[in-house]
Amino acid sequence: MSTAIPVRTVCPYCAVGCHLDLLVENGRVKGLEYAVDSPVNAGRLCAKGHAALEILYHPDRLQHPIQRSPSGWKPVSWDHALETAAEKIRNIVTAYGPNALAFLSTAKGTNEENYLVQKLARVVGTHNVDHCARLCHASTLTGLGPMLGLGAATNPLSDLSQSHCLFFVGSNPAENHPVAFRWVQEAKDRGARILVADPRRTPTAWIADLHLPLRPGTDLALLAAMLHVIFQERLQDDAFIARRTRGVEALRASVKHTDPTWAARLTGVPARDIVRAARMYATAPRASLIYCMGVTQHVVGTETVRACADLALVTGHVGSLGSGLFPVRGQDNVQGACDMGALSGLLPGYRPVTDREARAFFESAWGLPPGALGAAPGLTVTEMEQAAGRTVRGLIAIGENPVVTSPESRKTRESLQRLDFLVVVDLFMTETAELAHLVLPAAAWAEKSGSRTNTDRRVQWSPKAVDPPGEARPDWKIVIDLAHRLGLGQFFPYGSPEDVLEEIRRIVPAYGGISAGRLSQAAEGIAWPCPDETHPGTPVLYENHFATEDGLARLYPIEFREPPEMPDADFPYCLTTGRVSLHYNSGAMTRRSPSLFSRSPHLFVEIHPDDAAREGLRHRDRVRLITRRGSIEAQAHVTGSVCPGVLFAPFHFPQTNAITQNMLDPSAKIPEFKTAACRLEKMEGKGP
Amino acid sequence: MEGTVRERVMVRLERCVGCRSCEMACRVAHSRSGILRDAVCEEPRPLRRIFVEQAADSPAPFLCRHCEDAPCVRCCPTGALAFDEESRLVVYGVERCIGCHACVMACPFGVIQPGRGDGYVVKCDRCVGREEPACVEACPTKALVLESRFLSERRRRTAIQFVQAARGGPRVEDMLASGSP
Amino acid sequence: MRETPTRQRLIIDFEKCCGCFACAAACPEKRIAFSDQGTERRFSAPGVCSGECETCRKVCPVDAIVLEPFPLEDDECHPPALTWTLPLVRCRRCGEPFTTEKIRRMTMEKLTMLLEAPDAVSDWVPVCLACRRIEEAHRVRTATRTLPDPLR
Amino acid sequence: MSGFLHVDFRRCTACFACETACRTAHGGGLRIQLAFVDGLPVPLMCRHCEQSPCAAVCPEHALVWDQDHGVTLLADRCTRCGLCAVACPFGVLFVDPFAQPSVIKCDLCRARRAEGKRPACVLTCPTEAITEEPHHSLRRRRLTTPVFPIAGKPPRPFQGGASRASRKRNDMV
Repeated sequence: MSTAIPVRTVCPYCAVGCHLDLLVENGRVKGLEYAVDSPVNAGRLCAKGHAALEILYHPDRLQHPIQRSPSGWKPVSWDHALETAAEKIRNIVTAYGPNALAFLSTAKGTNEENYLVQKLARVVGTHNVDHCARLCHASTLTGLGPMLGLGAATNPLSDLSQSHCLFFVGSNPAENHPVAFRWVQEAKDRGARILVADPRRTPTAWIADLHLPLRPGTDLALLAAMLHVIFQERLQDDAFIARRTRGVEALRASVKHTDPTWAARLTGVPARDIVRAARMYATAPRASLIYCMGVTQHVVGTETVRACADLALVTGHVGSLGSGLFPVRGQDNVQGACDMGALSGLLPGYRPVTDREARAFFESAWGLPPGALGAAPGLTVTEMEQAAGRTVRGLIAIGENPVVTSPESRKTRESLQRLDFLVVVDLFMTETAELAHLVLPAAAWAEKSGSRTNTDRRVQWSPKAVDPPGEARPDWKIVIDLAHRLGLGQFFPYGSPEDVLEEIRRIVPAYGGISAGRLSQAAEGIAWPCPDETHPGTPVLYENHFATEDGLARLYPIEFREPPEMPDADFPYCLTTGRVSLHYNSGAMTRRSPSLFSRSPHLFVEIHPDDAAREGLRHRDRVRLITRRGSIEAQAHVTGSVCPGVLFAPFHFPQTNAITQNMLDPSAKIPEFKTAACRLEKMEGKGP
Repeated sequence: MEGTVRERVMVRLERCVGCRSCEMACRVAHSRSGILRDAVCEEPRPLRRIFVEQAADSPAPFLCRHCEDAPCVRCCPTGALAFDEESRLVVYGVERCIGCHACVMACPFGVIQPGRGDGYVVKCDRCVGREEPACVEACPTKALVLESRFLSERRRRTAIQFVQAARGGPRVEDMLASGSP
Repeated sequence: MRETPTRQRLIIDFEKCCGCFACAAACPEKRIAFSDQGTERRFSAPGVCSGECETCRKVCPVDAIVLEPFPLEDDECHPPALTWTLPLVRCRRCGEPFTTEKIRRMTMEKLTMLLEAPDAVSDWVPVCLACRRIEEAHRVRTATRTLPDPLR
Repeated sequence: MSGFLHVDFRRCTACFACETACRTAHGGGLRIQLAFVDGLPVPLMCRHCEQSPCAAVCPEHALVWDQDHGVTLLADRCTRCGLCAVACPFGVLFVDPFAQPSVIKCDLCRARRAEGKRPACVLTCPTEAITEEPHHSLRRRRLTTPVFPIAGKPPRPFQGGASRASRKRNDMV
């Protein structure tokens, strides 16, 4: 065997945190080896995990900083790039004040990088720092926070195999978290019942004992009806409710009239199935409720998340082995980015910006003068884009691609072009980078070390395997250098990610015992909260009390609201968007990985055979989708796996989000990605 | 194959105690020597066609049900497995078999297994040479019985329950709902 | 290859040749070529070839190639290059040409001899590779009743 | 090792891990492919038939079957004539006369197994749809088949009720 040494890294794609060993030989990654002894994935990898190497040495990787000039992109040195960035930022702050700046951190970065970005923003004087969790699980934070105390998964993913009933609401782990699906399959092998509520027959629904194909945007009605059945047939866990929750009467009153027949009319799911689903979930000795984008990406996202939590609490299926509530996070470190406070309204450790002691604590911890931190929350991702060019003059986007991921991308593109100064730090020349004034090359996941947190709160250390290509630098180094150039060097005395983690441990109580040394020993990482060095971590949350002030979970009443844009005469179909197993979020990495792109090269739209027949469409025909916000072209996929009247398109391609809605959830500010009234138009000629 | 219909083996789950005598008898019946003393040291070891599994807290024997519209028959690319109308059994023709194991993967009960030298796959052939299959003979608690006896037995017991109910015993619906066989 | 003292003349029995790739693949100097155009496979081979090499004759599964020594001096009458074509057969399901008629017949005969079951063999040989995979997947799914019916 | 890979396609979630793992392990070539029927996947690879049609039509007898390695290609005898590809009932054997290797088909990851590793697709399949050991997979299928047809009585999760001894004996098939 050659002298290649295996370096165990964490896969850069989804939030399961699979391990893969990179074979490194004299500074280059020669190949990939399976981490057979890893307790997380036991050597398993999905298609994206295998393709992770293809972006490391991709020819399009940005190798050196480039600056926009009249004659096109001009390569510049790092000093020149950082100097212009610092100077432009200083001008903006002096001219318009610190709140004219906005920072976009990345869920693909490590905990340390997210901590540094939000610290730089707050040290400069603004809370305008956000990241793409705003577009995925923001409603989990605003929904679960006040109810259970923390907006995170309550059990480790491996716990799913201990449940007798698994209820998936708007979640498709078979496709988006393939390796974690082994626990679900193991549960089914042991006789567990699988319930799936999803408008599509997704791979998760293939093995479901009961699939509830509900109309997009009506999850709230389904959950309300299930709660109605549970209360009516006295299937709730009265002991658990009395001992551990409060506010059950308001909930009981709110679901008094939401019987299954009412829900059947709204959701299109037969009432009999709703009753069976409620009984299956409630009577199972141990049951888990798993929800994802299908629940959170709505205008009623926060209420739907609360309905899920109500259902889990009322039936006592929280806080014990095999019984848990799982908001499945999408990206590899979106949980960590939220923990680190890269959110406009939250400081590290989920301490709200409006809380005076929290601000005082951070001002003293960071050595800022008292009153330096503003009291009002900053702008969220969607608000930043709307304010760009008006109140926001400068935007620093690290590893983010809002032109593809934000709704109404045409408006996003226009507003970003109005900015005085836009810096993008990324691996490739993404659609957003093309609009930037300055593009800095970043290091990929295997070219920087740092800690990342999975969807089940396990913090894992991913060491640096090789050096970045050309002059690319890790994000944490870029942020520290920029801070020094801005004269804020004394707030950023760090030499390596390990130093940053030491500060994080002091500031965020939940990460107290998570040191770099302990992490590299822990085979499957340490699950926060881990208050001190000796604490083994808490895989299962809320075993005896909740993280609220009085330790009790708070039940919220449910009131159903229709999705904002219902299908009507001239837009008869409901378009919903989502993920596919071969691509990843904005597609910046997966559309450049040959093994993935070759298998799924086109933007497609799934159409029910009856709808296709009515529109005169055949499989692979070119078709145009038109909504009130624009139109896109796609390839028609005629399949029986969507409900009649529902269309599905993945959002990994730049065009999709040109036609999605920009209505926001009032408290979570998360856009309504999942429903949009849409019309189909046949185009001549066969699809490619 | 004489043309008479050969009855299938049926299982009375409530009687099975998991002693696996049927497995032993099946191996011996399909061993080259046909007697236990020699079968034990034959190489390759004779394979069983019946599998007793511990399913949901009680043992249950699994054997080929000779389905009339069998997945194994439908998925065989060369037609080596066929449903024989006269004997109403699924019969395996090794000369047409290419050993692609499609049937092993398709059988929903997992009772067709790869053979070791005695044919490419091995499946219950309802003891071709015998009137009463080896497993039925060997079962101490009569959990494995032939089709006719099983059905007549079941009809008789249900009739008794109806008569008891008529005389004011437990109502039939309660018994059926409670799932007692 | 230097011009060796003896040369050989290729004589190919166009009736016997089944249109496989053996000779084209084996020829060290790649002088035998083939290409599929429309529903025909067009072969081309040199009329005369170098001295001792007998690769193509040895590899041909149906022994359709005969090599005769060819006097060196007689260089006025160069035997012409050989070109011949074989009809391709179309896949029963998708109509794409995928192999020659002779290869299909040869395969059918050999497999029927192997399995003594002409009807069994006849349902996969006339189908192209991609369609065989689709038909196998369909057969397996219909056999186990796991074909999906569209959501109502 | 039983000389073939048992595929339980009902467990397959179409995540393409096997295709990409196989490509990584062999450096190219589609030795395992997902065929789709109305959107549902069926993983297809060489079945290593014992009385294999491909071996029967091979003029040079370059394809041989044996218990541990299934149908293997003897590269030195192969003349790359392509007759085996036409004979394969499942269309999972490809011959490209001018490429190297020219016969592309599943070899049960012979190189990996020589180093004591498991085949790439078996190791990386998240739901263990592909296994080397058919008896394990068949036993699991028996355990997950609804045994009790009595209405409304779901099989309670298998708690391993049998004593360790009887289960041990049961494994020694």
